[in-house]
Amino acid sequence: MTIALYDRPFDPWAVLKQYQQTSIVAGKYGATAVFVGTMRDFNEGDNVRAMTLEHYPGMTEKYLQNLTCEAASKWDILDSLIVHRVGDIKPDEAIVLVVVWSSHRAHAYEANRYLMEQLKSSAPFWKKETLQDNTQRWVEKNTTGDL
Amino acid sequence: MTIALYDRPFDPWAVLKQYQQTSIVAGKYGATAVFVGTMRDFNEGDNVRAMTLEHYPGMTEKYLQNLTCEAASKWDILDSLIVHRVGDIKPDEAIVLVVVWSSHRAHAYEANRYLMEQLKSSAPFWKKETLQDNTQRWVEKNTTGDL
Amino acid sequence: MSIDVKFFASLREKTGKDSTRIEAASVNTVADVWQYCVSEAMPSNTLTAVNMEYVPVDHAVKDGDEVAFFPPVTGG
Amino acid sequence: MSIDVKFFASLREKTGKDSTRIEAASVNTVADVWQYCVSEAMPSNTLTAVNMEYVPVDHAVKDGDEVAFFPPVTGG
Repeated sequence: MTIALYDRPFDPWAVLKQYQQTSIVAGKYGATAVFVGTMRDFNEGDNVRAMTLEHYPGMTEKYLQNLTCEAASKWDILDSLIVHRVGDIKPDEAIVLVVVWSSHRAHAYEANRYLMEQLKSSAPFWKKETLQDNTQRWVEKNTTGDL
Repeated sequence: MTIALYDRPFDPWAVLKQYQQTSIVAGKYGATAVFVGTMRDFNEGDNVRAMTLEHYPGMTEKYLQNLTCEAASKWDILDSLIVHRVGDIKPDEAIVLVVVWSSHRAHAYEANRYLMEQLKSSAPFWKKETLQDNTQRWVEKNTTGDL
Repeated sequence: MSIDVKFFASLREKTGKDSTRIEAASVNTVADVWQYCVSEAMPSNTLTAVNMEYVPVDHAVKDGDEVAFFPPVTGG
Repeated sequence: MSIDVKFFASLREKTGKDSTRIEAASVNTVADVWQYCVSEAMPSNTLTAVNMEYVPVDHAVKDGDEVAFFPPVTGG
Protein backbone atom coordinates (compact mmCIF):
# COMPACT_ATOMS: atom_id res chain seq x y z
CA MET A 1 0.00 0.00 0.00
CA THR A 2 1.91 3.01 -1.25
CA ILE A 3 0.90 6.59 -1.83
CA ALA A 4 3.04 9.32 -3.33
CA LEU A 5 2.66 12.99 -4.24
CA TYR A 6 4.76 14.22 -7.15
CA ASP A 7 5.46 17.88 -7.81
CA ARG A 8 6.71 17.25 -11.35
CA PRO A 9 5.52 15.33 -14.41
CA PHE A 10 5.61 11.55 -14.19
CA ASP A 11 5.12 8.75 -16.68
CA PRO A 12 2.36 6.64 -15.13
CA TRP A 13 3.30 3.51 -17.10
CA ALA A 14 6.95 3.73 -16.11
CA VAL A 15 6.10 4.36 -12.45
CA LEU A 16 3.67 1.46 -12.48
CA LYS A 17 6.10 -0.91 -14.17
CA GLN A 18 8.91 0.03 -11.79
CA TYR A 19 6.69 -0.42 -8.73
CA GLN A 20 5.38 -3.74 -9.97
CA GLN A 21 8.87 -5.07 -10.63
CA THR A 22 10.22 -4.06 -7.25
CA SER A 23 7.24 -4.48 -4.93
CA ILE A 24 4.82 -7.07 -6.27
CA VAL A 25 5.58 -10.77 -5.92
CA ALA A 26 5.72 -12.36 -9.36
CA GLY A 27 3.26 -15.14 -10.11
CA LYS A 28 0.81 -14.33 -7.32
CA TYR A 29 -1.38 -11.62 -8.81
CA GLY A 30 -3.70 -12.39 -11.68
CA ALA A 31 -5.48 -9.05 -11.97
CA THR A 32 -4.16 -5.53 -12.22
CA ALA A 33 -6.69 -2.70 -12.50
CA VAL A 34 -5.36 0.74 -13.34
CA PHE A 35 -6.84 4.18 -13.68
CA VAL A 36 -4.97 7.21 -14.96
CA GLY A 37 -6.49 10.67 -14.90
CA THR A 38 -4.88 12.99 -17.43
CA MET A 39 -5.18 16.74 -17.80
CA ARG A 40 -7.32 17.73 -20.76
CA ASP A 41 -6.82 20.94 -22.74
CA PHE A 42 -10.50 21.85 -22.34
CA ASN A 43 -13.03 22.04 -19.53
CA GLU A 44 -16.60 23.29 -19.42
CA GLY A 45 -16.35 24.62 -22.96
CA ASP A 46 -13.10 26.55 -22.50
CA ASN A 47 -9.57 25.88 -23.62
CA VAL A 48 -7.27 25.35 -20.68
CA ARG A 49 -3.54 26.18 -20.91
CA ALA A 50 -2.38 25.06 -17.50
CA MET A 51 -3.51 24.06 -14.07
CA THR A 52 -2.22 24.37 -10.52
CA LEU A 53 -3.06 21.66 -8.04
CA GLU A 54 -3.09 22.91 -4.48
CA HIS A 55 -3.37 20.42 -1.63
CA TYR A 56 -3.30 20.23 2.16
CA PRO A 57 0.14 18.87 3.01
CA GLY A 58 -0.15 16.32 5.78
CA MET A 59 -3.89 15.77 5.48
CA THR A 60 -3.59 14.63 1.87
CA GLU A 61 -1.16 11.87 2.76
CA LYS A 62 -3.15 10.90 5.84
CA TYR A 63 -6.39 10.79 3.87
CA LEU A 64 -4.92 8.66 1.08
CA GLN A 65 -3.22 6.30 3.51
CA ASN A 66 -6.43 5.72 5.46
CA LEU A 67 -8.27 5.25 2.18
CA THR A 68 -5.89 2.51 0.95
CA CYS A 69 -6.20 0.71 4.30
CA GLU A 70 -9.97 0.90 4.09
CA ALA A 71 -9.92 -0.54 0.57
CA ALA A 72 -7.60 -3.34 1.69
CA SER A 73 -10.06 -4.29 4.41
CA LYS A 74 -13.06 -4.23 2.07
CA TRP A 75 -11.54 -6.19 -0.83
CA ASP A 76 -9.12 -9.04 -1.28
CA ILE A 77 -6.21 -7.08 -2.70
CA LEU A 78 -2.48 -7.80 -2.72
CA ASP A 79 -1.24 -4.25 -3.04
CA SER A 80 -2.25 -0.80 -4.22
CA LEU A 81 -0.46 2.29 -5.45
CA ILE A 82 -1.77 5.85 -5.59
CA VAL A 83 0.31 8.61 -7.19
CA HIS A 84 -1.05 12.16 -7.41
CA ARG A 85 0.44 15.27 -8.94
CA VAL A 86 0.56 18.57 -7.10
CA GLY A 87 1.74 21.99 -8.29
CA ASP A 88 1.79 23.22 -11.88
CA ILE A 89 0.43 20.87 -14.53
CA LYS A 90 0.21 21.09 -18.31
CA PRO A 91 -2.36 19.46 -20.62
CA ASP A 92 -1.67 15.81 -21.41
CA GLU A 93 0.24 15.30 -18.15
CA ALA A 94 -0.96 12.61 -15.76
CA ILE A 95 -2.72 13.92 -12.66
CA VAL A 96 -3.48 10.69 -10.86
CA LEU A 97 -2.51 7.03 -11.08
CA VAL A 98 -4.39 4.37 -9.11
CA VAL A 99 -3.35 0.72 -9.33
CA VAL A 100 -4.75 -2.32 -7.53
CA TRP A 101 -3.21 -5.79 -7.70
CA SER A 102 -5.36 -8.76 -6.75
CA SER A 103 -5.81 -12.44 -7.45
CA HIS A 104 -9.33 -11.74 -8.69
CA ARG A 105 -10.49 -9.24 -11.23
CA ALA A 106 -13.71 -8.24 -9.46
CA HIS A 107 -11.72 -7.18 -6.41
CA ALA A 108 -9.15 -5.30 -8.48
CA TYR A 109 -11.80 -3.44 -10.49
CA GLU A 110 -14.04 -2.56 -7.58
CA ALA A 111 -11.29 -1.50 -5.20
CA ASN A 112 -9.78 0.68 -7.93
CA ARG A 113 -13.08 2.37 -8.65
CA TYR A 114 -13.70 2.92 -4.96
CA LEU A 115 -10.29 4.51 -4.46
CA MET A 116 -10.87 6.89 -7.36
CA GLU A 117 -14.39 7.89 -6.31
CA GLN A 118 -13.32 8.56 -2.73
CA LEU A 119 -10.23 10.43 -3.87
CA LYS A 120 -12.31 12.60 -6.20
CA SER A 121 -14.97 13.35 -3.61
CA SER A 122 -12.86 13.76 -0.47
CA ALA A 123 -9.07 14.00 -0.88
CA PRO A 124 -7.98 17.60 -0.16
CA PHE A 125 -6.82 18.73 -3.62
CA TRP A 126 -7.99 21.83 -5.48
CA LYS A 127 -7.56 22.66 -9.15
CA LYS A 128 -7.05 26.17 -10.46
CA GLU A 129 -7.20 26.48 -14.23
CA THR A 130 -5.42 29.00 -16.44
CA LEU A 131 -7.50 29.65 -19.56
CA GLN A 132 -6.36 30.62 -23.03
CA ASP A 133 -6.52 34.36 -22.21
CA ASN A 134 -4.49 33.76 -19.03
CA THR A 135 -7.43 34.35 -16.70
CA GLN A 136 -7.54 31.90 -13.82
CA ARG A 137 -10.43 30.15 -12.14
CA TRP A 138 -10.91 27.57 -9.44
CA VAL A 139 -12.61 24.38 -10.55
CA GLU A 140 -15.76 24.47 -8.45
CA LYS A 141 -16.77 20.87 -8.28
CA ASN A 142 -15.65 17.48 -9.48
CA THR A 143 -17.96 15.52 -11.71
CA THR A 144 -19.63 12.54 -10.13
CA GLY A 145 -18.56 9.10 -11.26
CA ASP A 146 -22.04 8.35 -12.59
CA LEU A 147 -22.75 7.71 -16.25
CA MET B 1 -10.44 0.53 -31.71
CA THR B 2 -7.57 -1.92 -32.02
CA ILE B 3 -7.27 -5.58 -31.20
CA ALA B 4 -4.14 -7.69 -31.44
CA LEU B 5 -3.14 -11.29 -30.74
CA TYR B 6 0.49 -11.84 -29.70
CA ASP B 7 2.17 -15.22 -29.83
CA ARG B 8 5.08 -14.08 -27.66
CA PRO B 9 5.54 -12.27 -24.35
CA PHE B 10 4.69 -8.57 -24.30
CA ASP B 11 5.18 -5.78 -21.81
CA PRO B 12 1.65 -4.40 -21.31
CA TRP B 13 2.87 -1.02 -20.05
CA ALA B 14 5.21 -0.54 -23.00
CA VAL B 15 2.52 -1.57 -25.51
CA LEU B 16 0.03 0.73 -23.85
CA LYS B 17 2.41 3.67 -23.74
CA GLN B 18 3.43 3.18 -27.37
CA TYR B 19 -0.18 2.94 -28.52
CA GLN B 20 -1.20 5.98 -26.53
CA GLN B 21 1.64 8.07 -27.95
CA THR B 22 0.94 7.13 -31.55
CA SER B 23 -2.86 6.74 -31.63
CA ILE B 24 -4.51 8.84 -28.97
CA VAL B 25 -4.90 12.59 -29.45
CA ALA B 26 -3.10 14.40 -26.64
CA GLY B 27 -5.17 16.66 -24.40
CA LYS B 28 -8.55 15.15 -25.29
CA TYR B 29 -8.84 12.15 -22.97
CA GLY B 30 -9.16 12.61 -19.24
CA ALA B 31 -9.66 9.01 -18.19
CA THR B 32 -7.73 5.86 -19.01
CA ALA B 33 -8.94 2.59 -17.50
CA VAL B 34 -6.69 -0.42 -17.83
CA PHE B 35 -6.93 -4.06 -16.94
CA VAL B 36 -4.07 -6.52 -17.20
CA GLY B 37 -4.57 -10.23 -16.61
CA THR B 38 -1.34 -11.98 -15.66
CA MET B 39 -0.57 -15.68 -15.46
CA ARG B 40 -0.30 -16.89 -11.89
CA ASP B 41 1.93 -19.78 -10.82
CA PHE B 42 -0.98 -21.49 -9.07
CA ASN B 43 -4.57 -22.41 -9.87
CA GLU B 44 -7.16 -24.41 -7.97
CA GLY B 45 -4.61 -25.40 -5.34
CA ASP B 46 -1.94 -26.63 -7.75
CA ASN B 47 1.35 -25.13 -8.86
CA VAL B 48 1.33 -24.33 -12.54
CA ARG B 49 4.55 -24.33 -14.58
CA ALA B 50 3.22 -23.22 -17.94
CA MET B 51 0.11 -22.73 -19.98
CA THR B 52 -0.89 -23.00 -23.61
CA LEU B 53 -3.57 -20.70 -24.95
CA GLU B 54 -5.42 -22.16 -27.89
CA HIS B 55 -7.81 -19.99 -29.86
CA TYR B 56 -10.02 -20.04 -32.94
CA PRO B 57 -8.10 -18.04 -35.56
CA GLY B 58 -10.50 -15.81 -37.44
CA MET B 59 -13.37 -16.03 -34.98
CA THR B 60 -11.25 -14.62 -32.14
CA GLU B 61 -10.45 -11.47 -34.11
CA LYS B 62 -14.02 -11.16 -35.36
CA TYR B 63 -15.42 -11.60 -31.86
CA LEU B 64 -13.10 -9.03 -30.31
CA GLN B 65 -13.67 -6.53 -33.10
CA ASN B 66 -17.45 -6.79 -32.76
CA LEU B 67 -17.06 -6.48 -29.01
CA THR B 68 -15.08 -3.24 -29.20
CA CYS B 69 -17.66 -1.77 -31.61
CA GLU B 70 -20.43 -2.74 -29.26
CA ALA B 71 -18.66 -1.08 -26.32
CA ALA B 72 -18.08 2.06 -28.41
CA SER B 73 -21.80 2.28 -29.09
CA LYS B 74 -22.79 1.74 -25.45
CA TRP B 75 -20.31 4.17 -23.87
CA ASP B 76 -18.75 7.48 -24.71
CA ILE B 77 -15.22 6.30 -25.40
CA LEU B 78 -12.43 7.80 -27.50
CA ASP B 79 -10.55 4.60 -28.23
CA SER B 80 -9.89 1.11 -26.92
CA LEU B 81 -7.13 -1.44 -27.17
CA ILE B 82 -7.32 -5.17 -26.55
CA VAL B 83 -4.17 -7.31 -26.68
CA HIS B 84 -4.36 -11.04 -25.95
CA ARG B 85 -1.63 -13.66 -25.80
CA VAL B 86 -1.94 -16.99 -27.60
CA GLY B 87 0.40 -19.97 -27.57
CA ASP B 88 2.81 -20.93 -24.78
CA ILE B 89 2.80 -18.75 -21.68
CA LYS B 90 4.87 -18.76 -18.50
CA PRO B 91 3.86 -17.55 -15.04
CA ASP B 92 4.09 -13.79 -14.53
CA GLU B 93 3.58 -13.10 -18.23
CA ALA B 94 0.69 -10.88 -19.27
CA ILE B 95 -2.24 -12.75 -20.85
CA VAL B 96 -4.56 -9.89 -21.64
CA LEU B 97 -4.45 -6.09 -21.76
CA VAL B 98 -7.63 -4.04 -22.08
CA VAL B 99 -7.46 -0.24 -22.25
CA VAL B 100 -10.24 2.29 -22.67
CA TRP B 101 -9.69 6.01 -23.20
CA SER B 102 -12.55 8.39 -22.50
CA SER B 103 -13.28 11.93 -21.42
CA HIS B 104 -15.16 10.59 -18.42
CA ARG B 105 -14.05 8.09 -15.84
CA ALA B 106 -17.40 6.31 -15.48
CA HIS B 107 -17.39 5.47 -19.18
CA ALA B 108 -13.78 4.33 -19.13
CA TYR B 109 -14.29 2.10 -16.09
CA GLU B 110 -17.56 0.57 -17.21
CA ALA B 111 -16.56 -0.06 -20.80
CA ASN B 112 -13.32 -1.67 -19.62
CA ARG B 113 -15.13 -3.96 -17.22
CA TYR B 114 -17.66 -4.88 -19.89
CA LEU B 115 -14.94 -5.76 -22.41
CA MET B 116 -13.20 -8.00 -19.88
CA GLU B 117 -16.35 -9.78 -18.75
CA GLN B 118 -17.46 -10.44 -22.32
CA LEU B 119 -13.98 -11.54 -23.34
CA LYS B 120 -13.80 -13.94 -20.39
CA SER B 121 -17.23 -15.41 -20.99
CA SER B 122 -17.33 -15.57 -24.78
CA ALA B 123 -14.06 -14.98 -26.68
CA PRO B 124 -12.87 -18.30 -28.16
CA PHE B 125 -9.71 -18.94 -26.11
CA TRP B 126 -8.89 -22.08 -24.15
CA LYS B 127 -6.24 -22.56 -21.49
CA LYS B 128 -4.34 -25.77 -20.97
CA GLU B 129 -2.16 -25.85 -17.86
CA THR B 130 1.05 -27.78 -17.31
CA LEU B 131 1.40 -28.65 -13.62
CA GLN B 132 4.52 -29.13 -11.55
CA ASP B 133 4.71 -32.86 -12.40
CA ASN B 134 4.30 -32.06 -16.12
CA THR B 135 0.76 -33.42 -16.32
CA GLN B 136 -1.54 -31.24 -18.40
CA ARG B 137 -5.15 -30.28 -17.93
CA TRP B 138 -7.66 -28.03 -19.65
CA VAL B 139 -9.00 -25.22 -17.53
CA GLU B 140 -12.69 -26.10 -17.40
CA LYS B 141 -14.35 -22.82 -16.71
CA ASN B 142 -13.48 -19.19 -16.14
CA THR B 143 -14.40 -17.61 -12.84
CA THR B 144 -17.26 -15.15 -12.94
CA GLY B 145 -16.48 -11.50 -12.41
CA ASP B 146 -18.60 -11.41 -9.25
CA LEU B 147 -17.15 -10.69 -5.84
CA MET C 1 -23.41 -30.14 -49.60
CA SER C 2 -19.89 -29.37 -48.40
CA ILE C 3 -19.22 -28.18 -44.86
CA ASP C 4 -15.96 -27.38 -43.04
CA VAL C 5 -16.03 -28.66 -39.48
CA LYS C 6 -13.68 -27.61 -36.68
CA PHE C 7 -13.16 -28.90 -33.16
CA PHE C 8 -11.21 -27.00 -30.53
CA ALA C 9 -9.43 -27.61 -27.23
CA SER C 10 -10.72 -30.54 -25.15
CA LEU C 11 -13.34 -31.37 -27.79
CA ARG C 12 -10.59 -31.67 -30.38
CA GLU C 13 -8.75 -34.10 -28.11
CA LYS C 14 -11.86 -36.08 -27.12
CA THR C 15 -13.14 -36.52 -30.66
CA GLY C 16 -9.67 -37.00 -32.11
CA LYS C 17 -10.68 -34.54 -34.83
CA ASP C 18 -9.22 -31.19 -35.65
CA SER C 19 -10.61 -29.80 -38.84
CA THR C 20 -12.38 -31.78 -41.50
CA ARG C 21 -14.55 -31.23 -44.58
CA ILE C 22 -17.71 -33.26 -44.91
CA GLU C 23 -19.81 -33.86 -48.01
CA ALA C 24 -23.28 -34.87 -46.88
CA ALA C 25 -26.81 -34.57 -48.15
CA SER C 26 -28.53 -35.53 -44.89
CA VAL C 27 -27.24 -32.68 -42.77
CA ASN C 28 -29.63 -29.82 -41.93
CA THR C 29 -28.53 -28.32 -38.60
CA VAL C 30 -25.43 -27.84 -36.49
CA ALA C 31 -26.54 -30.81 -34.36
CA ASP C 32 -26.70 -32.96 -37.50
CA VAL C 33 -23.12 -31.99 -38.34
CA TRP C 34 -21.95 -33.23 -34.94
CA GLN C 35 -23.84 -36.49 -35.33
CA TYR C 36 -22.41 -37.00 -38.79
CA CYS C 37 -18.83 -36.55 -37.52
CA VAL C 38 -18.83 -37.97 -33.99
CA SER C 39 -20.32 -41.18 -32.63
CA GLU C 40 -20.73 -39.96 -29.01
CA ALA C 41 -23.40 -37.46 -27.96
CA MET C 42 -22.46 -33.78 -27.89
CA PRO C 43 -21.51 -32.67 -24.34
CA SER C 44 -24.25 -30.40 -23.00
CA ASN C 45 -21.91 -27.45 -22.44
CA THR C 46 -20.62 -27.47 -26.03
CA LEU C 47 -20.55 -24.09 -27.78
CA THR C 48 -21.35 -23.96 -31.47
CA ALA C 49 -20.52 -21.42 -34.15
CA VAL C 50 -21.34 -21.12 -37.85
CA ASN C 51 -19.08 -18.92 -39.93
CA MET C 52 -17.44 -17.66 -36.72
CA GLU C 53 -20.65 -16.47 -35.08
CA TYR C 54 -22.24 -18.19 -32.09
CA VAL C 55 -25.44 -20.05 -33.02
CA PRO C 56 -27.71 -22.56 -31.26
CA VAL C 57 -27.39 -26.26 -32.19
CA ASP C 58 -30.63 -26.21 -34.17
CA HIS C 59 -29.23 -23.51 -36.48
CA ALA C 60 -29.59 -24.52 -40.14
CA VAL C 61 -26.41 -25.07 -42.12
CA LYS C 62 -25.90 -24.51 -45.82
CA ASP C 63 -23.33 -25.43 -48.44
CA GLY C 64 -19.95 -23.82 -47.79
CA ASP C 65 -20.54 -23.11 -44.07
CA GLU C 66 -17.80 -23.43 -41.48
CA VAL C 67 -19.19 -25.14 -38.37
CA ALA C 68 -17.21 -25.16 -35.11
CA PHE C 69 -17.62 -27.05 -31.84
CA PHE C 70 -15.82 -26.08 -28.66
CA PRO C 71 -15.97 -26.30 -24.86
CA PRO C 72 -16.65 -23.28 -22.57
CA VAL C 73 -14.05 -20.61 -23.24
CA THR C 74 -11.33 -19.77 -20.73
CA GLY C 75 -9.46 -16.76 -22.08
CA GLY C 76 -8.53 -13.49 -20.42
CA MET D 1 -6.20 28.48 24.06
CA SER D 2 -3.98 28.37 21.02
CA ILE D 3 -5.26 27.09 17.68
CA ASP D 4 -3.60 26.86 14.27
CA VAL D 5 -6.02 27.83 11.51
CA LYS D 6 -5.59 27.13 7.81
CA PHE D 7 -7.52 28.22 4.74
CA PHE D 8 -7.12 26.60 1.35
CA ALA D 9 -7.78 27.32 -2.30
CA SER D 10 -10.63 29.77 -3.05
CA LEU D 11 -11.31 30.22 0.68
CA ARG D 12 -7.71 31.28 1.19
CA GLU D 13 -8.10 33.87 -1.55
CA LYS D 14 -11.54 35.06 -0.42
CA THR D 15 -10.57 35.48 3.22
CA GLY D 16 -7.11 36.76 2.39
CA LYS D 17 -5.81 34.36 5.02
CA ASP D 18 -3.46 31.45 4.61
CA SER D 19 -2.39 30.04 7.91
CA THR D 20 -2.62 31.80 11.21
CA ARG D 21 -2.42 31.04 14.93
CA ILE D 22 -5.13 32.39 17.18
CA GLU D 23 -5.11 32.73 20.96
CA ALA D 24 -8.70 32.91 22.14
CA ALA D 25 -10.66 31.98 25.22
CA SER D 26 -14.12 32.32 23.65
CA VAL D 27 -13.75 29.66 20.99
CA ASN D 28 -15.49 26.31 21.51
CA THR D 29 -16.25 24.86 18.11
CA VAL D 30 -14.96 24.86 14.55
CA ALA D 31 -17.70 27.37 13.65
CA ASP D 32 -16.44 29.66 16.43
CA VAL D 33 -12.95 29.53 14.97
CA TRP D 34 -14.27 30.74 11.61
CA GLN D 35 -16.20 33.56 13.25
CA TYR D 36 -13.17 34.59 15.24
CA CYS D 37 -11.03 34.80 12.08
CA VAL D 38 -13.39 35.94 9.33
CA SER D 39 -16.03 38.65 9.30
CA GLU D 40 -18.20 37.13 6.54
CA ALA D 41 -20.38 34.07 7.10
CA MET D 42 -18.89 30.67 6.25
CA PRO D 43 -20.00 29.52 2.76
CA SER D 44 -22.44 26.65 3.11
CA ASN D 45 -20.32 24.22 1.11
CA THR D 46 -17.21 24.77 3.26
CA LEU D 47 -15.41 21.61 4.39
CA THR D 48 -13.87 21.58 7.84
CA ALA D 49 -11.12 19.46 9.36
CA VAL D 50 -9.55 19.26 12.79
CA ASN D 51 -6.09 17.74 13.01
CA MET D 52 -6.42 16.63 9.39
CA GLU D 53 -9.65 14.69 9.86
CA TYR D 54 -13.00 15.81 8.48
CA VAL D 55 -15.36 17.03 11.23
CA PRO D 56 -18.69 18.87 11.30
CA VAL D 57 -18.69 22.60 12.11
CA ASP D 58 -20.05 22.01 15.60
CA HIS D 59 -17.04 19.84 16.48
CA ALA D 60 -15.39 21.02 19.71
CA VAL D 61 -11.85 22.37 19.48
CA LYS D 62 -9.15 22.19 22.11
CA ASP D 63 -5.82 23.81 22.80
CA GLY D 64 -3.23 22.89 20.20
CA ASP D 65 -5.70 21.83 17.49
CA GLU D 66 -5.14 22.51 13.81
CA VAL D 67 -8.39 23.68 12.23
CA ALA D 68 -8.75 23.88 8.44
CA PHE D 69 -11.37 25.41 6.16
CA PHE D 70 -11.63 24.61 2.47
CA PRO D 71 -14.00 24.51 -0.50
CA PRO D 72 -15.25 21.27 -2.14
CA VAL D 73 -12.26 19.25 -3.29
CA THR D 74 -11.41 18.82 -6.96
CA GLY D 75 -8.52 16.36 -7.15
CA GLY D 76 -8.09 13.28 -9.26
